[in-house]
Amino acid sequence: MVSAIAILRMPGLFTAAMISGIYSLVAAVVFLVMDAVDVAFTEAAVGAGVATILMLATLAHTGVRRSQPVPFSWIGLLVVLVAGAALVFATFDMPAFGEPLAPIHMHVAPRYLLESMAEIGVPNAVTSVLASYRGYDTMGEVTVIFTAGVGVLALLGRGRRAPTEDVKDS
Amino acid sequence: MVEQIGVFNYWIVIALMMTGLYVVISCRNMVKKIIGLNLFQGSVFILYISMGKVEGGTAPILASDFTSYSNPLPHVLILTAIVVGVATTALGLALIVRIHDRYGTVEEDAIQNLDREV
Amino acid sequence: MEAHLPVLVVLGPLMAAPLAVMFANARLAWWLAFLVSIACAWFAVNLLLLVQDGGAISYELGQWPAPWGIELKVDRLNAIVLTLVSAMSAIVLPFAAASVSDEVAPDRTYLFYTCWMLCLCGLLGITVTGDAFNVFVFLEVSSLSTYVLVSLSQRREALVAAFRYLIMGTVGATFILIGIGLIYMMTGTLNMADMAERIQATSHLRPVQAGIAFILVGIAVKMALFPVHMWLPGAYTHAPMAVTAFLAATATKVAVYLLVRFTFTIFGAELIFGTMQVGMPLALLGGAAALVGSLMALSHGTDVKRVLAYSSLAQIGYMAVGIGTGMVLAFAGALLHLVNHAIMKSALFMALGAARKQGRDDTLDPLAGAGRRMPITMTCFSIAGASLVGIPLTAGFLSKWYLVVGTFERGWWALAILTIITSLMAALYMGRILERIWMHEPDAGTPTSEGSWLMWLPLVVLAVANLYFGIETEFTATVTLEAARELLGGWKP
Amino acid sequence: MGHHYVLRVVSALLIPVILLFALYVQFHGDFGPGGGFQAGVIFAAALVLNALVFGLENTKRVVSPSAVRIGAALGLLLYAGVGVATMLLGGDFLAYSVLAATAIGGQHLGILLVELGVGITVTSVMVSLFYNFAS
Repeated sequence: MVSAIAILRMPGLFTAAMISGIYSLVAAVVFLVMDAVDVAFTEAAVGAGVATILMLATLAHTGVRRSQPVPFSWIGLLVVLVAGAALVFATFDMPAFGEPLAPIHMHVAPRYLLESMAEIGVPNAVTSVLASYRGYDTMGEVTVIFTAGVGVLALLGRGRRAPTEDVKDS
Repeated sequence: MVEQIGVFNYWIVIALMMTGLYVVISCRNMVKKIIGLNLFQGSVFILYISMGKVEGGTAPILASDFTSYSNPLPHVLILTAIVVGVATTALGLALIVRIHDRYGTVEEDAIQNLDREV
Repeated sequence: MEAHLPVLVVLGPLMAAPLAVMFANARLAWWLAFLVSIACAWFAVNLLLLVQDGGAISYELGQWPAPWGIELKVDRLNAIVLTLVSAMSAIVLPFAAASVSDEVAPDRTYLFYTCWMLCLCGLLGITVTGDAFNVFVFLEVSSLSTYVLVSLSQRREALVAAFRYLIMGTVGATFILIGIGLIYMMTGTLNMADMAERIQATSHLRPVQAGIAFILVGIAVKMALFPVHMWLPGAYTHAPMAVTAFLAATATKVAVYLLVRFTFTIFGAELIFGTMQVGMPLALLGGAAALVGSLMALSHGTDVKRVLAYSSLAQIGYMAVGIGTGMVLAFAGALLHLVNHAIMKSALFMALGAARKQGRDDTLDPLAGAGRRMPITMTCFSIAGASLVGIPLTAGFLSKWYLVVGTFERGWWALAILTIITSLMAALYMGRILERIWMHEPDAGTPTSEGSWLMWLPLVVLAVANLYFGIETEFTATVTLEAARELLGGWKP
Repeated sequence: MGHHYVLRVVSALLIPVILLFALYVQFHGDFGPGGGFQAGVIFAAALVLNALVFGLENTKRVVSPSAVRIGAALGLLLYAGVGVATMLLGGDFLAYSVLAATAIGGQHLGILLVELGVGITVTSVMVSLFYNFAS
């Protein structure tokens, strides 16, 4: 996986887009290994599929194929180092990966696993949490998708190519 | 095998995350910025899913022959976040297409020069 | 009906937006947006009255009890913000009706109002929720629609500004997501109240501390606090005028609200100011923001929209100073400034927009001598400008007074003096603009007449509000002081 | 690509299967992985394939851009509408249990409707994205 990232520094945008798609696919496999079947399914369809297609469409539109190589930036490095250090610092008190007694599994979640059959009657706990316990979040999420649809329609909808004079700075 | 992983797998996730963030901050090409953003967000998703994993558990689809499941809540959160991420990507790319229409380039430096000329 | 008020506030704009898209009619979309804003303002005022008498209201979505389901929670603080956001939307919309025709393509106008409603929905959703992850979801609703709103002005610079905003905004939101994830990892809960309880036992753990840091940084990006403010000047300058007026009054204010909510309700003053010592850096950044914002505003003397945008930066800085002190008085000043800055900055942007619309040529300065041609608009501009400087008898005076006195009390006299100095700088840049409006002879670019009533009526409302809250200080002072005391919960530096 | 005979035949065979699979994913989400989002994306993929092979204009004639726009709005309205219905029936917002005689039945019905709303919006938005990016 780390190798996928190294290639991201390539100048070819087409390659970069494809690799980002591959990265999503790999991520989907990782999700699958970690038992997140729904997430894996979605990541494969959305991350690897939709996002990559949109990127290719953008590249086709703009006709841009190459980019300047990533310039070295002190600010970028500094931000990344500080943020990365904070996260590594955080890992030292983290419960080990897969630890069944981690606090995350002790609170809130047990009810979804133990009671949801009786309360909702749907075997897929992800579905019951998604659509019922946290249905409001999902409504927000549909709103986000809707917003993106409206936004893209507003930006790229019919009439876009109509000559619009570049308004001068006022 | 999983015990030996400990927190090591979080470190990989952090490295990925920071690579993405670095691309977002320092890259001057807009398409690549979006790719970097995807990478950054994608690794945050892995972080979430990692914490939901239970050693020896199975996917949280309840059935009588299993007793241990991975935590479904992070899965739900990340389903939402993936969709939010792709919505952002779509909007960002649409903006790039429009910017290319009006400026003829997607490099930030070139755009700054064009703006200065006006 | 009354029991459902918390969810109705969000639901109104959320359902009106798809209706507007279905009918694809600009006029209908405007009416939907306007009526829904009025309705939300009405709901919010009712909520404010309810929480004034009866304490906080909690609403369980899907009837699932709190840590399992998502909870909406209204207390005094967010009832104020709800009222502010929805009222500002209702006030700015008439102005939008008169001004967007010049700035937004006609076949996009219904989408413009749809995004407006979605933005309103997102902002109200962030404010009303009691669930940390839900904040992220509605944050993205409001952010995505804001990027679209900014980009819809037909200037090409707006597209670039929107793109930069999108990149920074998404990084900020992802930081918040990481932070919430880390805290969730150690507490096992996403509900704010539950998290607040459990965080006390786990606050010594590193993931929690790192999570707090990530959330604070993410929110700082969203509220455009120096040094992560870079998206704001461009977005404000190039967005359609009505959008700038709306965003200046709401978007950054909701981010400040989030900062207050996370800092005091979830993390607790003790943890943030005592253990983690965040107060001082926050206040210092605020001071730096005030200084840089004011200096930049001074250096952009001719481009009034940019001057006002940079001045927003400085005002956000004041709020950060007030929150950073952790003193009741300064904190109340910050809360008060949140409301005051919304009403003054929005009025300034709208007055400028009215002048630009009436002006004959985009390249000429529409303000020179405008005082004689557009007396109503320019009087309102002057009142709001005075309020921005902090002249007594305007709303801006009280909040700055509290801020300065509170910061002195904390012993950070350098910051207090800096606040005064930057206010003098504000007097300088506003004075320069006012001098041009009132003292100059009208020239070729000056508007010939007042704009339509749709443009000046909202202005008059806001100008009167600026004066009213400056003279009748009793009510606002008590409410904010109470809210500040409640949030600080007896913590003293 | 319009003259690739093999492609056309294979696609003509595949598209109904994909659509069927999308429906399966949509309604099987209760038992296995799947649900409105995934189904929406797959459904949209079938339409996109149709557009790639048989031409964008042909697809637009079947599924017009304004239908897509209205679909996106309808899905969201359906979701929120379920919530309004539960409020009218005396529950809290999105409390599906009041929708039917038993709580479980209500939850089933509510989840079904809500996922349908998600599916409609996601399909419509995805197709709309494709239309807008492709033209």
